[in-house]
Amino acid sequence: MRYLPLTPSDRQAMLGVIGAKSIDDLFVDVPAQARLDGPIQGLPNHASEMAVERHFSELARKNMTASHNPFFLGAGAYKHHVPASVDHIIQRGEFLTAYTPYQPEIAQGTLQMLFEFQTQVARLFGCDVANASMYDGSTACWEAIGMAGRITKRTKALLSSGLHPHYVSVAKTMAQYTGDRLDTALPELSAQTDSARLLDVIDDDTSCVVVQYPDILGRIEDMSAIAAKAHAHGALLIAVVTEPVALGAIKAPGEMGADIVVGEGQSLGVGLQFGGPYVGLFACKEKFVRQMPGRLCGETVDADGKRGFVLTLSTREQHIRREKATSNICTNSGLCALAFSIHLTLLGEKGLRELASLNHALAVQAADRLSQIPGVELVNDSFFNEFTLHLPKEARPVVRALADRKILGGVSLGRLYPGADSLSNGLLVAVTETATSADVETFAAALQEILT
Amino acid sequence: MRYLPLTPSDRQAMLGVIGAKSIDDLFVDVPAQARLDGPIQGLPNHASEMAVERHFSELARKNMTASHNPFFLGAGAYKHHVPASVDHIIQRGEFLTAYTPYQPEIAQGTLQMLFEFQTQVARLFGCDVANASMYDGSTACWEAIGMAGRITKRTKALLSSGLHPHYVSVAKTMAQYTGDRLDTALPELSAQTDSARLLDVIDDDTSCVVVQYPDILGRIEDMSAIAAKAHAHGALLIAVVTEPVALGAIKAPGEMGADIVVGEGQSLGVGLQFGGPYVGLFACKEKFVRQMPGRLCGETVDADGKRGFVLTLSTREQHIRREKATSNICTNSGLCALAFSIHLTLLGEKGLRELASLNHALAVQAADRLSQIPGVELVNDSFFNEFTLHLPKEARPVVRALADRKILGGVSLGRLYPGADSLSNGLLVAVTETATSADVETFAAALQEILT
Amino acid sequence: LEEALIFEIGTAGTTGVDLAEAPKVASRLGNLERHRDIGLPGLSEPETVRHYTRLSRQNYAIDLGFFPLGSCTMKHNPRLNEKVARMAGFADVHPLQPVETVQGALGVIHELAHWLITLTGMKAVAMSPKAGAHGELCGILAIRAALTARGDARSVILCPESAHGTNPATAAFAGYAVENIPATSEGRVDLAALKARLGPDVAGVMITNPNTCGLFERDMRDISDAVHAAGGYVYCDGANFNAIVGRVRPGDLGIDAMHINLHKTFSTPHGGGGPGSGPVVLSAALAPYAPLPFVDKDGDQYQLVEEETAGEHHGSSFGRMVAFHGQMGMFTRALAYIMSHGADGLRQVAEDAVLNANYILRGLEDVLEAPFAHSGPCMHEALFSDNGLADGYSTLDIAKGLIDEGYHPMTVYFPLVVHGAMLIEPTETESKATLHQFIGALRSVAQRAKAGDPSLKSAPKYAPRRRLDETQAARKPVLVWREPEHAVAAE
Amino acid sequence: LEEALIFEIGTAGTTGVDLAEAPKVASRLGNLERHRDIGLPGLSEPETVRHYTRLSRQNYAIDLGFFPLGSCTMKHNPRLNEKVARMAGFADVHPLQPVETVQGALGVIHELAHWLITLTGMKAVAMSPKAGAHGELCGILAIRAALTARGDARSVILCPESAHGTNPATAAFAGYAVENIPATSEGRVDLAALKARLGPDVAGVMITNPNTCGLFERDMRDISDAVHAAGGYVYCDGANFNAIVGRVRPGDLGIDAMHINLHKTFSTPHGGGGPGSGPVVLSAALAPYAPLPFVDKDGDQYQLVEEETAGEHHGSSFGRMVAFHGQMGMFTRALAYIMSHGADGLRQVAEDAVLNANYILRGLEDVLEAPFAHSGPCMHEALFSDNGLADGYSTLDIAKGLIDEGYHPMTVYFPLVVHGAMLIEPTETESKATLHQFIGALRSVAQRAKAGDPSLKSAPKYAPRRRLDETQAARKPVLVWREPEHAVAAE
Repeated sequence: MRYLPLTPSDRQAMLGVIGAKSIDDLFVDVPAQARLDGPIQGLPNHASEMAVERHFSELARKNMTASHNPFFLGAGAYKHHVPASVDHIIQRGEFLTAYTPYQPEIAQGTLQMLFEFQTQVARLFGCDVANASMYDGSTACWEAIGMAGRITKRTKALLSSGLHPHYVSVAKTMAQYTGDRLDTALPELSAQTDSARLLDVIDDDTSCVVVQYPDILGRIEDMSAIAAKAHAHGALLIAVVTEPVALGAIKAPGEMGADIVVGEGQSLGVGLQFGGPYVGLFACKEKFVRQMPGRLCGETVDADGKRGFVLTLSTREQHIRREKATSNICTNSGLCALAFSIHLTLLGEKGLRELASLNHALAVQAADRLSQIPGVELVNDSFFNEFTLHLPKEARPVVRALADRKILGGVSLGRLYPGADSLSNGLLVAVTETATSADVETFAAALQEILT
Repeated sequence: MRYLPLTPSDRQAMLGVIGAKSIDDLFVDVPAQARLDGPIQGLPNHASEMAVERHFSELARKNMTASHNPFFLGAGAYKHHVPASVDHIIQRGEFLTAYTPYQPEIAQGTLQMLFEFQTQVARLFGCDVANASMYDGSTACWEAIGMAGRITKRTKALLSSGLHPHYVSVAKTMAQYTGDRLDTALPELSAQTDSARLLDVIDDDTSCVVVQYPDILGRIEDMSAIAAKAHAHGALLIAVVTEPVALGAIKAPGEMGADIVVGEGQSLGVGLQFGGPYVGLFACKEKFVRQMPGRLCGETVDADGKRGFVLTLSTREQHIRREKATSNICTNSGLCALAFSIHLTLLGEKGLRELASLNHALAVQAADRLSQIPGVELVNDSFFNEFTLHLPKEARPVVRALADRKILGGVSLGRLYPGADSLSNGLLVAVTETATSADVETFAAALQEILT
Repeated sequence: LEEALIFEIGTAGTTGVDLAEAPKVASRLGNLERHRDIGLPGLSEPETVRHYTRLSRQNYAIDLGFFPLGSCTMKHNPRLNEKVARMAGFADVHPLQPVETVQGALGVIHELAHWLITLTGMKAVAMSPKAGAHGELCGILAIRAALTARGDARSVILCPESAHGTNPATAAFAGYAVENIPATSEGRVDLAALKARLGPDVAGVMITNPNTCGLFERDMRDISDAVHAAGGYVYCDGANFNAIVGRVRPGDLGIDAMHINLHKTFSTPHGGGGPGSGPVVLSAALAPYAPLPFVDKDGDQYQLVEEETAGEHHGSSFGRMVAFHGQMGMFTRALAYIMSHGADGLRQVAEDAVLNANYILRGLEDVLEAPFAHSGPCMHEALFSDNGLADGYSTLDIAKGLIDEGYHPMTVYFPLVVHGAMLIEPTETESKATLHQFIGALRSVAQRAKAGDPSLKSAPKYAPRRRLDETQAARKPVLVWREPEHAVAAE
Repeated sequence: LEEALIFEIGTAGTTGVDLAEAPKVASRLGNLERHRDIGLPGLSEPETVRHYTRLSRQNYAIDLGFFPLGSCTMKHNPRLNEKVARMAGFADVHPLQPVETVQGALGVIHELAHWLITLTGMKAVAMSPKAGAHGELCGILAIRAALTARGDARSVILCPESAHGTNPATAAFAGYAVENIPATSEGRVDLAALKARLGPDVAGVMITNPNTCGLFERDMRDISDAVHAAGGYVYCDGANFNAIVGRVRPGDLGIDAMHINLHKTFSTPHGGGGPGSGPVVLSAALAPYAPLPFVDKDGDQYQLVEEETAGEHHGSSFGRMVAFHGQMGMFTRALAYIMSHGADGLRQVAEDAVLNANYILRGLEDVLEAPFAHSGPCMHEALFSDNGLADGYSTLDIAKGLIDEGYHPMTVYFPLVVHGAMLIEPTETESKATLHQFIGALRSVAQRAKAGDPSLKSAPKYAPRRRLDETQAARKPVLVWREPEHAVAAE
């Protein structure tokens, strides 16, 4: 077997050294009734690399890929073109097969990268500091709510109706156990968000207000007033960014007073990957740093006085604090953070701004084109690269009908909000630099045909 | 432009340091009438990575790939499964983007690998020594003929009719200019090779006899008698191996007395790649080493006495000897040699023998199945993983008809020997470990249908 | 050459990406156009590739050498798995595409689920947890949901002293008080003490088996029976499944929930700290509470059971743990690994892992104290203590000394039940020759620590950095780069 | 840690490949079954990956740092090109498939041919030569074929003293006598001397332009006219095309044939010494003699012109140079590179390459003698001599000293026309900051060589190896590994 270096004669020799007659002697502590005599039944034996590759090829061919079809899905996961050098670098064994950098002398590559990543994320979000990444945006969002609770010692969190429904679900799941109270609502298919509602209910029990920016329907709204009111009541503003490319075109949440900014970093470097692994981004004001969850990389010096980097503030973490830790998290999304950081380094300020402009311009053109279709209305006044259409009929079967024509035509709100009749005609359409005008035209023509 | 680090302000600053007013000042030596004022007309400007990738994707989709269709082509280029780790390793920047190892202190990676490669090739071919690779099998074959001429100081080379016709063509092209005389013939569609003819014509003018093993029709024949007769007349036996995997099952040419063994190494590690780059293998008896063309890597020690490797015997080469060099070659096929060497290391003796057994067994089964088709006859008595069928009609249109059914059903002798009527019904079929029994069945059924 | 930070070498005007020009449109950004600079440096592509290539060479990695990390299972990461995960049909598919367009992707999840269930002898598996600790949370939430469903609020989770820190942290997060279970002198759970503590307030126990001392919990079945009899559930930390895969099915030991670190047992790459993936297998008792979404098979078609469809046959789910469906990229890799080994190979994995660990134990026990070696063979990892080192010499010195010998240190100071613990896990993908060399190197370092060789105190000397000042880093944390206040003079 | 050879760590019984079991058949191997062992060691996959990963780290490479190699153009190798070359539609296609099934592959060849022809202003291009020297041979064979066709046997090829060694070697191979053309004190071809030598026995000249001193041959047009007037042809060694691409078309200079090193100007990776690719552009006079096969376009369909089809419209071809059609994998890479730059970007390539070289020339000419700097700017490379070094110190010492500074040495002792030559080509893909650092490092090493610093003699000290004994290697060549005669004692 190709991954196992021991030969039968090695095994014999080693058993001899150990003083065991057979391998079974080493499993003597397993209760007899739990010992299996041979390979587990009902499972195949080992397969050649060629056979495995062929099996996966066959499965892969059953999926409709984003690159080979007109593609307009978003809703928290965006298709962007990732430069080939990103994947090349993350596949270097020294990054791919390295361990968590607990031994900093031989992990400076990972550590310096994380320090650069933290700085990039903090700057992008307009915050003082950022951590070394979380599992994904949805768990980062929940961790931020928990962190706000620890800081404010309050348990009531107000969630904007524009927050991604999966993020809301994750928070609801967790809140069942922690005793947090969540105030949430369904979004409305209108150009306005529910910021009026939020402003109305912020009170002295509120730990935090959670606002997505741009929101689940693609709308962009100034969060400054919410920040001001929250701060006046001793509450925090948590901003959630699921499309970081937008921040090349619009103000950073930190500029508007957000205390914690979390996000999904998948857009840069990571790719769609059917939902994971992704990379959670987490940034905040400096004064809250000791309440942050997750790993942090910090600068220091070595015994020769040379600059170097280490994981730091680990007294917050589970392996030191055990049941008193700020989080049970033990893993970040290091390799995805690397991909994110490389992509952002390649883009730089100039490239990110150009990429954002390009996304926005193409989305504007597409929105105009699609809303020309009889019966189709554009819900948004404002948007970045994603917007909501109100269709004259239920959107979910329309999406399926488009798929039959090899068009991946957006995400129906029916999929995101099952059972919410008020939203079922909504279709979320994302347009990135990967969509050609021919793609838009194909999509528009098919949509018109399906709707009539 | 993404590959160019200089910014406009860098350029200005550097012109200042140089003391030039503009970039044109640096091109002052170009005659005015040859200077172009702007970008060359009729060519597009720079393109994004995404646009380039898309263009190639579109072109790639116009090709029928070997992996996704029943595939039976050989004739000097074989489809084998290459382990994923091979491609991973050759893409490491330290191998991929390294220079020719002229500075051995910082090129031990390439040099040790070449030393290992040379040893592997020499052992596989049953020879004393091997060089660090050639462009491909066809040029290696010609270089071997040239080398035999230098050793024997004779100019007449006898080429077996079983030598790949492209190899014969290359030799003919070169011989036009060197004054070598080549004695060659068309193969016959029979189980016997032309060794009787060759034995007959070896004489004291003969520099070498060139025999392919297995030959172009897949036949395997003992070369010992030819070697003996050649040696008796002071001539050399050059063996040509276009399918090195065969040597996991059959005797090495060196065992049968070959003085020089050359080959195409594409089968291991390299892949089909529409014909190139491939890797030429070149091995010989130790006594001829100073007449070898191409690079050689040798063992030595460094100033501390540690074992190390260097390019050696470069006094044979063009950069030292100029017009007196053994060859004008200045490049080997280093990265392909690395791929070959890794694949062979993964296989090892055990794996290569198993791979060869598997190829042969599948080929035997396929030959039996295909020759059951009415009117189809198996030409070969002996073969490794490739054999020749005699069809009841011209093979070339049959191959095209098979391609219309998405079956890549072998190489017609009409393609290899245009104009040779005696061969036009011949079809060369290669069967490797990548062909499933379903593939063979699909092929057989389609062939039968086309023939009736 | 030292590698500068991107902020020191990049500029805002440089980019390594070319883009098509944006069409001119009137912007609709809600009057929130960004005016301030972000402060992101750019590098051209050649500079970028070189920066990260050079950085990478400051790392140690499994591709470079042996990683004897107990409890962390650093094993070979096959490149086939990387290739498979990058097939467009998996890498380039959106999680919210209509299920009809992602049948192959759902098939991967379902096939992997089938393997995991069968290998563990359990009833169901929750695939979405994103890491081991996330999986622990999933298991504990399932226990909590099951107890809630029967109206039986309980408040305590029991953990052995030797547990991973994630265990108590997870239990605490789910609202439980955590109490320790003592260990026997043989490094195992004290069954009598456990039984004594069980009662109507105990929701369950969290056990690691094989445990973090590298020993199999001989009494596991009795533990499970006792916990069940007392109305609780048994959670098993699956970090050490590598030792028993294919030889023991946790379901046969009475376990109710166990996470599986795909990056440990099934070799998805650690990637310098993640991403991980932590599917949780569940017993029949807990299966009804598994989180959404999950994949089901209906005839030939795979279905994704989400919030809307769950009601019909999975109404007791405790909810959703993540956006989308989990770590697809890790599923493809793990499944490729599992299929490559097959049922026979996975059994061999456990055998070779245990054989290698015992080879190490035997090769070192005369120079390093092995506190539990007297009680029999270890499983997949060998545990040593710092007893017997010269005064002032510690496990840390041995660890740093190993770096100079060309190895990553073993796991140190864990588990807490042994003083100055050194936990060594060789895994099945190391050769006898590698183990032999490593034993020689560690013997030499251990002897220096016992002899009080002062040069050991300044190790590592041959690493990219000498010992780093972690105290300074924590006292005044510098977590982001800031422009030096006094700009350096121009070139 | 030293990395052993595979023969020292592998065994015949180990394999890193799993295969399906072979069906049982009666063998038909002509009674030539192999009985003797081959002697090939095998390694498991983990051992293999580690062996080659460790080996790779003994190499310097463009991904790690600057390669100032004159005449060898080591520039950034974009990973896009690697990705494109690996698309199944190109990598997984057999060269003898029916042309209907490889239209996209033929399209790549045809598109690249179009770019090469247009960029050079020539009539045709032979795509099949496998490297630069192979391309030279193609060009000289075309010249010979053209002369033969007009019944004008000629016997001499003229080369400048500064030519690459491949030039005379190639001409000799094609049966020509080689004669040198002297150079002027400005490092260029002596036009008067050349004209004086021309005559009915001269088949042609082989010129490198820009030449190997890094200078543009100002008289190129006059040289071409004179050669043509004398009935000969002009071959241009295209190794230095990087300096002029997009700014000068060789066809406008009267050149008849020029090879293009795709791995130099168009950035296909060197790969530690190959594979290269050397297409040859040809003037109208030589185009009819181009080798087979080549790609032609007939309406929408690409055709492959091979032996059988050539007769109709390409009957004068001098024949076939290789099996199959050339270096497809290099064509895809080069075309991706060319399209990425476009006509505007390629012009910028030449400008930046020349700008960078002049920046280096200016930064070093006060510490190293630059023999031709007085005559004006250089093109893409800067040439220095060893004049002025301390007694006993040579170019080699500077080269080895640079290694310790973290750089690959420049090209040394070439061209031969300058004593102790150092030829430095920065290329366009190096940043100003890199050049600045390099100039500083080389200045320091040069000053040590001028001062006679004895420590320089023992450089390199910080490389994987110290200076290697090349004499011993050549005196008694050890080209393959052999089992040590006395087996080492068992462990």
